[in-house]
Amino acid sequence: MRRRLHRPTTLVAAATAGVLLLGACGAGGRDDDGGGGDGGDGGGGATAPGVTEDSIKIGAHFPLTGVAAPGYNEIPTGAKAYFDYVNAQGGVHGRQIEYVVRDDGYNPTNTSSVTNELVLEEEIFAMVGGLGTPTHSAVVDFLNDEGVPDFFVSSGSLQWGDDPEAYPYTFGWQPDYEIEGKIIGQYVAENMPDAKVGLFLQDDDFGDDAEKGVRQFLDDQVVAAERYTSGNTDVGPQIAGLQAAGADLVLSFNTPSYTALSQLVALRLGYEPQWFYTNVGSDADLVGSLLSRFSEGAVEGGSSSLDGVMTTEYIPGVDQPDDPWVQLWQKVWDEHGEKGKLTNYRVYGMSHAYAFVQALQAAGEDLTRDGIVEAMEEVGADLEGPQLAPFRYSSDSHLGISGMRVVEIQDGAGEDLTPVLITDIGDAEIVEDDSGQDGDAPPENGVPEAP
Amino acid sequence: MAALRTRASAWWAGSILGRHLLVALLGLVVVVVVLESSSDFRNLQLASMAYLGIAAGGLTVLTGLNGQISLGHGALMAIGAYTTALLLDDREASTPLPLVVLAAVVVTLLVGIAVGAAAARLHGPYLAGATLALAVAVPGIALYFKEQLGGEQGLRVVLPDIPAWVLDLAYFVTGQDLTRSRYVAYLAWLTLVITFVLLANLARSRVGRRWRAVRDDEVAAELAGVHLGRARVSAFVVSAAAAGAAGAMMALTVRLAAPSGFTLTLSLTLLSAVVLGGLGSLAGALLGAALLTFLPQVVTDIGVDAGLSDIRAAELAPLVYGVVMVLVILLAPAGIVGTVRTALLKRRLRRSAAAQTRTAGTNPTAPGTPGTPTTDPATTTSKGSTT
Amino acid sequence: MPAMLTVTDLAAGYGPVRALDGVSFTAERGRVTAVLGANGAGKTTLLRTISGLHRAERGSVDLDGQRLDRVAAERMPALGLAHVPEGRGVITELTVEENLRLGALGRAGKVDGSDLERVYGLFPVLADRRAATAHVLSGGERQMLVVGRALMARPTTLLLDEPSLGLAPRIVAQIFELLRGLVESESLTVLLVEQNARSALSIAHRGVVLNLGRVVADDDADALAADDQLRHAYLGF
Amino acid sequence: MQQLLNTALGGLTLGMVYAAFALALVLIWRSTRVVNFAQAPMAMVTTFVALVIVDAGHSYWLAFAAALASGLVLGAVIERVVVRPVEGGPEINAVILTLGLFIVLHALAAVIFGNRYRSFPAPFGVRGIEVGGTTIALTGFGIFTILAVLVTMGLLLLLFQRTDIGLRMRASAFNPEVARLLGVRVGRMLTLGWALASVVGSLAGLLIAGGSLVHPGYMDSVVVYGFVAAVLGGLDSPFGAVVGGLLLGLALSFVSGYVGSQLVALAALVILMLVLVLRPGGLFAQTAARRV
Repeated sequence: MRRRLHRPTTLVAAATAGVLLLGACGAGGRDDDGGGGDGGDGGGGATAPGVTEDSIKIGAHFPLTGVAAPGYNEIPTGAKAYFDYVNAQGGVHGRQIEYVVRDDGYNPTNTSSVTNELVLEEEIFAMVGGLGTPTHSAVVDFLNDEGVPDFFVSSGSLQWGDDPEAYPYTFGWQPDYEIEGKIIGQYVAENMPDAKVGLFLQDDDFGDDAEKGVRQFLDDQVVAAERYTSGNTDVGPQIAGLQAAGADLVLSFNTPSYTALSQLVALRLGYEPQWFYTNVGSDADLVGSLLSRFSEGAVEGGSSSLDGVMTTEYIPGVDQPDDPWVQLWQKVWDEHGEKGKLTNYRVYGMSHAYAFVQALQAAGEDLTRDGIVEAMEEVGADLEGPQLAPFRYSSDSHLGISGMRVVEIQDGAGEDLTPVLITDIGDAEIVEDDSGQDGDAPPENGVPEAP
Repeated sequence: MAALRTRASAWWAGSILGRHLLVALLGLVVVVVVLESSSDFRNLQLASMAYLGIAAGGLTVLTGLNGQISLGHGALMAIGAYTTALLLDDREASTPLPLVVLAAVVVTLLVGIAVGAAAARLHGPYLAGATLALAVAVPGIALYFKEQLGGEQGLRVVLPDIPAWVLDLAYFVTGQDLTRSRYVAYLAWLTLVITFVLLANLARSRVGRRWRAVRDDEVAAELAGVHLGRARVSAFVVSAAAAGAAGAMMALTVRLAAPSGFTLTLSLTLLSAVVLGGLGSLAGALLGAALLTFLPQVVTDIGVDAGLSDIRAAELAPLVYGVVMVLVILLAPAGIVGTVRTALLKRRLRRSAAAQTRTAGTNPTAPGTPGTPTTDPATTTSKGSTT
Repeated sequence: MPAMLTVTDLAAGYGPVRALDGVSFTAERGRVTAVLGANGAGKTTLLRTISGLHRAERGSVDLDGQRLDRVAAERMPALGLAHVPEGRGVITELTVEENLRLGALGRAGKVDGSDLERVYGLFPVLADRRAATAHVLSGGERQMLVVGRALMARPTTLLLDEPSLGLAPRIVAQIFELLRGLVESESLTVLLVEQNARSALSIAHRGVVLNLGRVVADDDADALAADDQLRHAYLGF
Repeated sequence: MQQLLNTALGGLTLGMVYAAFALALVLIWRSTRVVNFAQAPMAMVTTFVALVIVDAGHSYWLAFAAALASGLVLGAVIERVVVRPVEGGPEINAVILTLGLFIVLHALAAVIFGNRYRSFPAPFGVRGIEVGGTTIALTGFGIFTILAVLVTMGLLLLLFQRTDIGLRMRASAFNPEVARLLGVRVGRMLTLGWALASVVGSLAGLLIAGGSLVHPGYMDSVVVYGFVAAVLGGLDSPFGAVVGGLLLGLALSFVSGYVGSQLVALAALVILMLVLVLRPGGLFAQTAARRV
């Protein structure tokens, strides 16, 4: 390595100038837009950024590459298929939806930069379905400062809706981890009061919020709580810890791949507790296909490999092909999807795309950023859709779906153990849902009306 | 202390410092012109380029001038970023921004002393292995001390309000209101210019000569009275301090310090920026940073324009980036700046050779061929010989 | 005596530096030819160029009727040419016996135990330490090892680079004595590069003196040793 | 007690894989003085080759053999085409080159094989073995893993110590110029070294994948810990690589089980620094360590 620093500053200056000019040229191509994407003031009927007579541009950040990409990268393909489906039906109020997805590799630094690009350069009207807690944390302030509607964050963290004053433009979508923890906790406390409960938690807000919810009901019954770090695929030591503590019921708050991994490790350890996976981790179809490979009958083939496992359910998935919603998704996927089959990740993407289309309908023809937020606060709780329980949207809460039911997986599909239960964060009681969301069906053409 | 001495000696050789300051001033003017004429998005992109550039600048000093490889500079940036985040946890945080940055630098510098002292005895791949472990270990600390460091979600960074005088000054100079994005970009570039002036002066000073001496030939350096350990540690510390400043700027730009922002990828990215641009050259570091900032987006856009789906286009970016890395190493191993310099030098030599009559026995490439490793017949004989 | 190795107008260099500039000479079969000269005269480059480690820019090398100057270094042992590089030629990480075995791998034909026994017979010190890692050997033992290893290939021609370098005079004498014996018993052709001209000429039949890449003298060893002017100018004794 | 045993057994199995991977790195380092960061994605690619064959309905063992064979070819091709020009050059160029390869192979695998989790079959049971009524965390496949790595090491030892080709390879690695003078075709030996190392790497990949999930990034943590293990043992010592791998596998398993899985990487750093501060050339640095 015989290099030397040779007259550095002169060259630095030259390079700096060159690079900066490059940047300047890039920027110079744009029209003077008078202050960027400040659509937040929503001045009297003026067209919002990203909205024209016949189009609406929206964006999202997802991990499309890297370690977090497997699985999650399917969500935007589902959403895109549904938006294409809606566009084929004429769009919303005559506007075609243009859906721009950017890769952040699950790295908050990248999320920040692609969100800047989406908001400032692409001038999207709204962010729809941005995925991940740490990633979205990096941009939630920016989106709210800029007044960009930040809908349906793909993460169950509480911060996407428990404080609408701090983040007036941000809305959650899926049931937050805390209420899932509460519903699971109460179910176990009532039905399995003697169980020695072990917790298997992902070491982030997912595990933390869920643990908080579970412990409201089960604090005495918990004998061990083990945490795994996402990305470290060796969960042997954690499962061995649960086994050593004598847990006979394991509540697992983890992603699907870790469901498969924990099942494999349990086999290795000869550990056979009752498993209770969170909704996130219980994609029976996916886990089953993952587990189906293991030979010598050590694991039963197909999606039945999770039989007997308990979980929760808040939207119908591909294990219920007769559900009218799933039939709609299948049709959408067949007509507009990429190659590959319909998966629960794609169903998830379509479900929140459906909710967004409905939000657009509710916001009316004069689409503004503040307008759609107001509309969501007013009528958001009445949104139709595949979700089994209604959204909690109001001016006091931007949290998403309010509840779920507990099911046991049999033959790869869930069998109901409870009716749909709803609740809210904190001390809110858990009650049966009477909204009738469960059991509804999509409209004939598959495109929602304003609620 | 070393820095003080350097500063003093640089003053003596006033012309060097003067020249560096002049160039820095020019650079600042360019920065103002460019930042004022570009959009908020470009401003933030340029801010990213600046913090990558600062860290790469520090790394190029370590690797290019002192010959130490670090695969762990991302971890050092994390320390700077977390320090910043801890000091700027709400809008009422009263610590002035320069102090925050200084604190980030000092904390990183202290860590740099510890790491550098341990690393000083290690060579080549052993150093690479130790720093690699550092790069993956540090994010784990943030996960473990969840209460203090925010765990996986990380710590929010609240950018303090822009001081009124800054707003006034900006308006006075440019006639435009200063947006927050542009403010951040100014901070980052100002830090970059200051860092680069300091690094450039250090490189030209006695300390810099010692670093190079150690890199070129340890035994000779030791015989010449250079304390090997001290030279190594000081190079590491200086480079860590730059990484700390870069981390602080990154925290301000991204407004978050989270473990997933400081994966191994970041460290490796920095190293590749340094090598792509041209090892040992600050200009190369800046160029590498520019490449890293702009290349992925450009490639993704091209992919989308060519009709690829979002996923495919996103997968294209790392592919192109990796291919560029491989090609630069194979075709232009001196990096972009090094290759350009050699080409320019060759042309100049050819021209002067044409002007002069050829004299036999002269050595056309001998005096100060920067950027290219000189092949010395004595050292090419065997790479695995024993001593 | 017929010529074994013929070098004609050989030129080579490192970039702009010219190390060999039109060197021509012959080494006769079964004789020791010493190549002498000061440091930097081009002696080592000459050997490296003959054995294909370094590329010739011009000229030719001929071994027993066969052109060598376009042949890769790794094919030389098969052609009967063994190059013993200076001092560092021992692979210190391998054992003594492994070093020796390695010597036999490059040549054509089957290797058998007799080669090893022959070398051990010539160098009994090596036999005692056959299982030891070579880095424990002394300088003299290392020199014996590289010579022994070269012999494993049953060469017709041996290129020896500075075998006396860094060795005590007693050891040098011992090694040269061995060489002389080998030349006589095996009718080896030896090209011996040496800075230590006095010792070299004591066993050489002929001497070639290089200076700055050119041949300045080429004569019988005795004649060279007797030429005071030459000795003072180039040979330093 | 059972937890202790199971954690240890888990660590042992994992340690064996780290050992194999570290061994692959050491083989390449010894022959070409290159730290091959692309080892993990190379192994990943060959694992996907095996997966394609299994998906096509062929037997596990055919896929296994095909993966090793493709590892051989991949290693040879990469050395010959891409790495050869940087051999003997500045160390950092080789580092960047293999990092570049790392990224390229990753991206290619995502494009060709898809970026999603897939299960990879195991030829033996993935259920723990029962001993006296309690199940211990050692599966049929775990035993296979340990045996496969041990057998590989034995074969490599035989190859290097007992065969002419092994002697040639060692000579080329230690002193390429002298080896050439002795008639060794050094270039071929280096290519062969990479090819063999790549086979060992592929084996590590197959063993980690067996009875578990694969995706393009599934080997990434192995490259870190494999490299740390190799450095721990001393990059020039195959024996050290094996010891380093086992040590690291065990230590990390215990840290993960009893302290916290977040600190696994930190533990690796601490262990590495402790060892390197005492012995800067690794545990099994040769006394005559060459200065590079």
